[in-house]
Amino acid sequence: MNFDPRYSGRNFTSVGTRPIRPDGVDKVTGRARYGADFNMAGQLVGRVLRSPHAHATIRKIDTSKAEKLPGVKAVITAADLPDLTDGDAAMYDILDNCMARTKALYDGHAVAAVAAVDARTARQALKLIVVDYEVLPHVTDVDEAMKHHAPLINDAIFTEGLEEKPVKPSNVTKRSQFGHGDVHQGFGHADFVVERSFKTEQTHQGYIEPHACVASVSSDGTADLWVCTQGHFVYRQHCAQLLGMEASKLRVTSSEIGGGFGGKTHVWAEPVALALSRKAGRPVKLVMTRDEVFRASGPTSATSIDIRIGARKDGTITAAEATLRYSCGPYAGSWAEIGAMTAFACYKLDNVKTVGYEVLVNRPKTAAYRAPSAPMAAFAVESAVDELAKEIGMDPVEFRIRNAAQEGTRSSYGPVYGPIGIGPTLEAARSHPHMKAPLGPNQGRGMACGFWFNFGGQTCTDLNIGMDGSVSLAVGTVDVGGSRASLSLVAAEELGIAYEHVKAIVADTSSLGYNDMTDGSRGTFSSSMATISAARNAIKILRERAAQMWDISVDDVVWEKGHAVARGEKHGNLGKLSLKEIAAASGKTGGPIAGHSELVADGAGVSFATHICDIEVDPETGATRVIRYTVVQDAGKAVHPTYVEGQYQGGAAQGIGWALNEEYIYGKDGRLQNPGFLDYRIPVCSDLPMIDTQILEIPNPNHPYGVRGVGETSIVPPLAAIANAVSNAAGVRMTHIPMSPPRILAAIEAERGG
Amino acid sequence: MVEVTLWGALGQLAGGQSKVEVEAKDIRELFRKLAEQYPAFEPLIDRGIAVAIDGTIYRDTWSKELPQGAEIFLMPRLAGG
Amino acid sequence: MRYIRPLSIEDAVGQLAGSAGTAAILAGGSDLLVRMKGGFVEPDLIVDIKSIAGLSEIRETAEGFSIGAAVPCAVLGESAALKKAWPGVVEAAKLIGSKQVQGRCTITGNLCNASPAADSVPALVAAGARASIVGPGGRRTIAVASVPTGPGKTSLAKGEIIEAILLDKRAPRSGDAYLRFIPRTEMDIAVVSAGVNLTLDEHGVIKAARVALGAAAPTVLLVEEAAEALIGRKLDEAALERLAKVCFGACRPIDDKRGTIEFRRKVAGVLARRAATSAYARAGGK
Amino acid sequence: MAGIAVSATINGDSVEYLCQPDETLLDVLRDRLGLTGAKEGCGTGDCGACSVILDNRLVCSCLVLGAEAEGRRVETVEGMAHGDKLHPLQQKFLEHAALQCGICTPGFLIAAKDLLAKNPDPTEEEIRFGLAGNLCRCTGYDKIVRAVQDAATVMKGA
Repeated sequence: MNFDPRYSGRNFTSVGTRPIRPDGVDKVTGRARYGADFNMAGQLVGRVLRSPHAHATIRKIDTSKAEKLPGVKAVITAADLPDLTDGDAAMYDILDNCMARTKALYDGHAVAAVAAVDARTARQALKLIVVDYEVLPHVTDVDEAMKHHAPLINDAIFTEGLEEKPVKPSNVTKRSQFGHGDVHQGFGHADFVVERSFKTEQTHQGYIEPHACVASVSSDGTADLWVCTQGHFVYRQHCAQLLGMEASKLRVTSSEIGGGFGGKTHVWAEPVALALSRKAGRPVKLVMTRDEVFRASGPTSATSIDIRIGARKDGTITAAEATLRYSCGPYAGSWAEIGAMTAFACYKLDNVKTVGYEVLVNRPKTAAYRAPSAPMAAFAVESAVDELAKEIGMDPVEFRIRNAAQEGTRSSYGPVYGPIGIGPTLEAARSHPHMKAPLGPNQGRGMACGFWFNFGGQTCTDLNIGMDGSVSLAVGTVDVGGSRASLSLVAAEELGIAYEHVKAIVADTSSLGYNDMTDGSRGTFSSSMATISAARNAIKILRERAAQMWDISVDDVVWEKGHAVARGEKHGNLGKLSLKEIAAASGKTGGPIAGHSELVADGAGVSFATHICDIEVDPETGATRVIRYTVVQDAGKAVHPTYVEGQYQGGAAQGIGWALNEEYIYGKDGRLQNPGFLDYRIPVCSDLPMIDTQILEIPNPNHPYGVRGVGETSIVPPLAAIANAVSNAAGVRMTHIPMSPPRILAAIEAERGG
Repeated sequence: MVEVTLWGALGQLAGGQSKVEVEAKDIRELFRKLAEQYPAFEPLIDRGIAVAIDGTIYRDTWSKELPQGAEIFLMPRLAGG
Repeated sequence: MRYIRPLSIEDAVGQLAGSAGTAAILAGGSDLLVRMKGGFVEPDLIVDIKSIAGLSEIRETAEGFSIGAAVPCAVLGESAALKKAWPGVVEAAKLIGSKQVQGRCTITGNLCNASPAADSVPALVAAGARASIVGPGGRRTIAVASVPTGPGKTSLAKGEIIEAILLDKRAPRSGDAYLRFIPRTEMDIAVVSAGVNLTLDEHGVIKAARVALGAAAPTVLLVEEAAEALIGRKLDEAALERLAKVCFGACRPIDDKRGTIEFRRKVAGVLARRAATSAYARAGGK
Repeated sequence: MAGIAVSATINGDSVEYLCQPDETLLDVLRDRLGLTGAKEGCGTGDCGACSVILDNRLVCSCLVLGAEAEGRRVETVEGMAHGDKLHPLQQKFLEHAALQCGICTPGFLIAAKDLLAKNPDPTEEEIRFGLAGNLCRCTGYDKIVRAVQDAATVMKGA
């Protein structure tokens, strides 16, 4: 049956309500099992030896002493993970990142691993492994890495995307360009031009749960992997490929996940745990320490961005240009490309040009972090937009409204927009009471907009109706923040039954077809589409069974509010059959009733948000305090509004941390100096005010209920909104994120001293 | 025949053109024809290309039809968080 | 590795003095366990002093207060008498770590950890606190300021244990205060800090003053010149300006992941001024 | 290395276990007693996910040695509900959706329980500072603070 994903417009019964989530009780009683909460009989403890050098050739690894230590059951190096990637460059990078092959490319890069009977023995074994390094010059700063004399991280990299093929290798892996019109001409029409350079430091997703897995490989080549991940099907594919297994022989079960935000979309420890288990012949549990999470998982890019925007006196932007340099870690990526696409996406521009450079540095391999690459670009652009408004003498909200993209606008990344929500979020922000709240001394207000694409993707869902009429829903998209509640609401809505009768679970990779991972704000968007489709397939069967029970044609049976209803004059006396009644009879009418769906959810619909915040700055110390914060964002349709609010608030809080205090600090030796929550300072409860939210609902035309993804966009505006507020409070333009107190105080002093 | 707009990097591989004409009824055929006409595209198609049809971005629906006169825009396939 | 829980201070001292390898004293454990977790220390002997009689008590005596080495900082905040007499010491102790850490950490441990950024130490030094030490050679009492000798180093000899921190009985018209700068509102290590202890005469003129800075030098810094800037005056704007300037000049901080030299110097002055204002008000100055 | 024999009361039950001298109370709870409600987010006392109450004091169980629990009372999240009746804090966390991923939730519940035991009528600021030792990366704390406020109201009325 062909599924029609178009928005139909309907009145909702379940969708839009706020019931308690199905996994809630387990999570408040300590019963829910996360990555490290699972154990297998006879399991060993795995631990990883990591490079203390930012850049070094590995001459030799001697594991003999470690192997002889009593209690050590396996020691592995890159030799135990042979290259089976068959020319797939991206997979080779993943393999090399899991276990360094010829060079250690960053402080924390895995070089060997052990499995032993207990943690103490494993720790001792690591100390007995002798690695002979030849230390090489390193580079950790994105701008330094682009200089021609910079240490070369990979001499096989020649910059892609240049007019002429380069003859010398470079740390710049790719140049990309977007835009339209003629910026040179556009700047010619401008009365005011703002030109500035910005920098943002590297940040980490900062999920509270470290990476953890338990791997068990049997001698017959089958394996089980229990792991915290945003995508167990993707992990299965990657692990199977790297270990030379058939995917179907590796069953991956996703644990409850203690936060991901993009950071649990890559494999790091999992192939290592499987390789250890394969060698030891026993299950291996591998849990990263917090130090390892910071040093050796996947933070976001550090960036350096130049912006130039010109406008006429009347407030019309005539041209906009950006050059964006994003660090990728030591492996090729496309992070600047995304920044270049999103930078000016909020605006209607006749002349726009963005250029991105992907830059290799001796830092961990960059991974996605909530709307990856967009917050940094938005920080630079929205700061410059604010400054331009000021120069023209226009209110910053009015200036943005005047230049906001709308339906029919050619986006800065290429295509023409359909119906979009940037205008409405700006209008809502303009009339929000926050805008009129009084400001005290040393307080400033700032606002900014943000854009994110949102994804859909491959999705597979099973809906089974029990004999008692209750419904089990098995989905393959990992629930990172309440999607089992929203999907249960959707199933209840479509079937016309109560939410309480639906129980949603995340199924393992052997129980369901492939699902993309929970990224790109796709969890609820795509799985709700698949759930609707599965429910409709089940309804078709329910109607057939009702038709059998009544002995009439299925064409005369319709589904209304959880009941089969007979239509037509002849059947006027048949009344209704409830889902429960049909389910009870199912054994005699053809067996179990189920609905299945496999689809590609596409047309996720782009997402916009506008944030407003008030910041107080202590002019004597540069300390900041967030006084008020408001998020306005389009959700298409909020399936479970409380969890939508939660996404808005959580993204804002992460953005606040990024804007004010979070950063990777590298020493001159290329080693990370703050790999812990003490000095990598994520916001604590007393740092934040209540975060006000306003959900707009502009239906997505490509989803039956109008749903859009909501998870990521909320982290895009905060960096800029806070920078604008600090600028208004302290009278200085901040161009370096995070705006830590020393940076703010230095800027204030520079302004005072001239 | 549909007109397809290429993004920067793709345009360079097509000899500096920003738009190309292709005879294709859906995304699958579009990618096949593009790979035939421009063999240099193949690794990029393998890596992932998204297609925006009248502003809606399709990353995976290769069966999606390409309506006559629609604006068809090729974009890099992105990662999310 | 051995873990022991002696019941007397003599036994503890004997065990420490007689231990062959590395030995560590465990009171609150909020520094020791972190260092063990990070693999920085692997003691052969852990001596848990919490079961030693008297070490978990705050005693008020004719001379003042004796705060046992195993008293968690949370308990300091619950002692009304101590809070009234030495509010600056208590507020400094209450700033160490989170509520969770407060239930465990001790000011003695904070002192012996010998971090230049320790929160309670500048307040204790400003208060003129002393440490009562028991060792193989008997008891001795030294100024708190002479316990830390450099980052991570103390003047304690092998086998010596600080039994208690001693604070004097409060003179009338006295007040102390401690302030630190951290980027967040909680959970951080001080970037720089200031403790100020004042005693006034009946006219509100400062007759005794001690000013100590934290995270401004390898060990806590008692700034004599700052005290001189205050003594003999009321706390007017000129005195405050002079105080800030002296503190700015007295700092010998470093650039590190938590702050720059320039930032620490400036903020040291700001904090000293603010702490002095608060101490002055607590002493009844107007 | 010989194990240390420890007797403690955990969630009201007498428990005996053997542990190594460098083993933390968190390790003991999770790996020896199967009480995995307390989580290890950092192992250094910076995140509060392993919070437990030890003789009426809120502590990070990662900063307590297993051996130190001898003769003491330990309360973990597993002991908060009475039978099938949730503690008001647990109920309010559910109603307010004060959890997204839920990894920090056990620590927050224990810390909030300790907070309300000592201060039954806290202001928003007191709640925020009282819970500052517990990191949450998902919620922005808004709904957590509201849940604690609501639970305080309910508990006062009870």
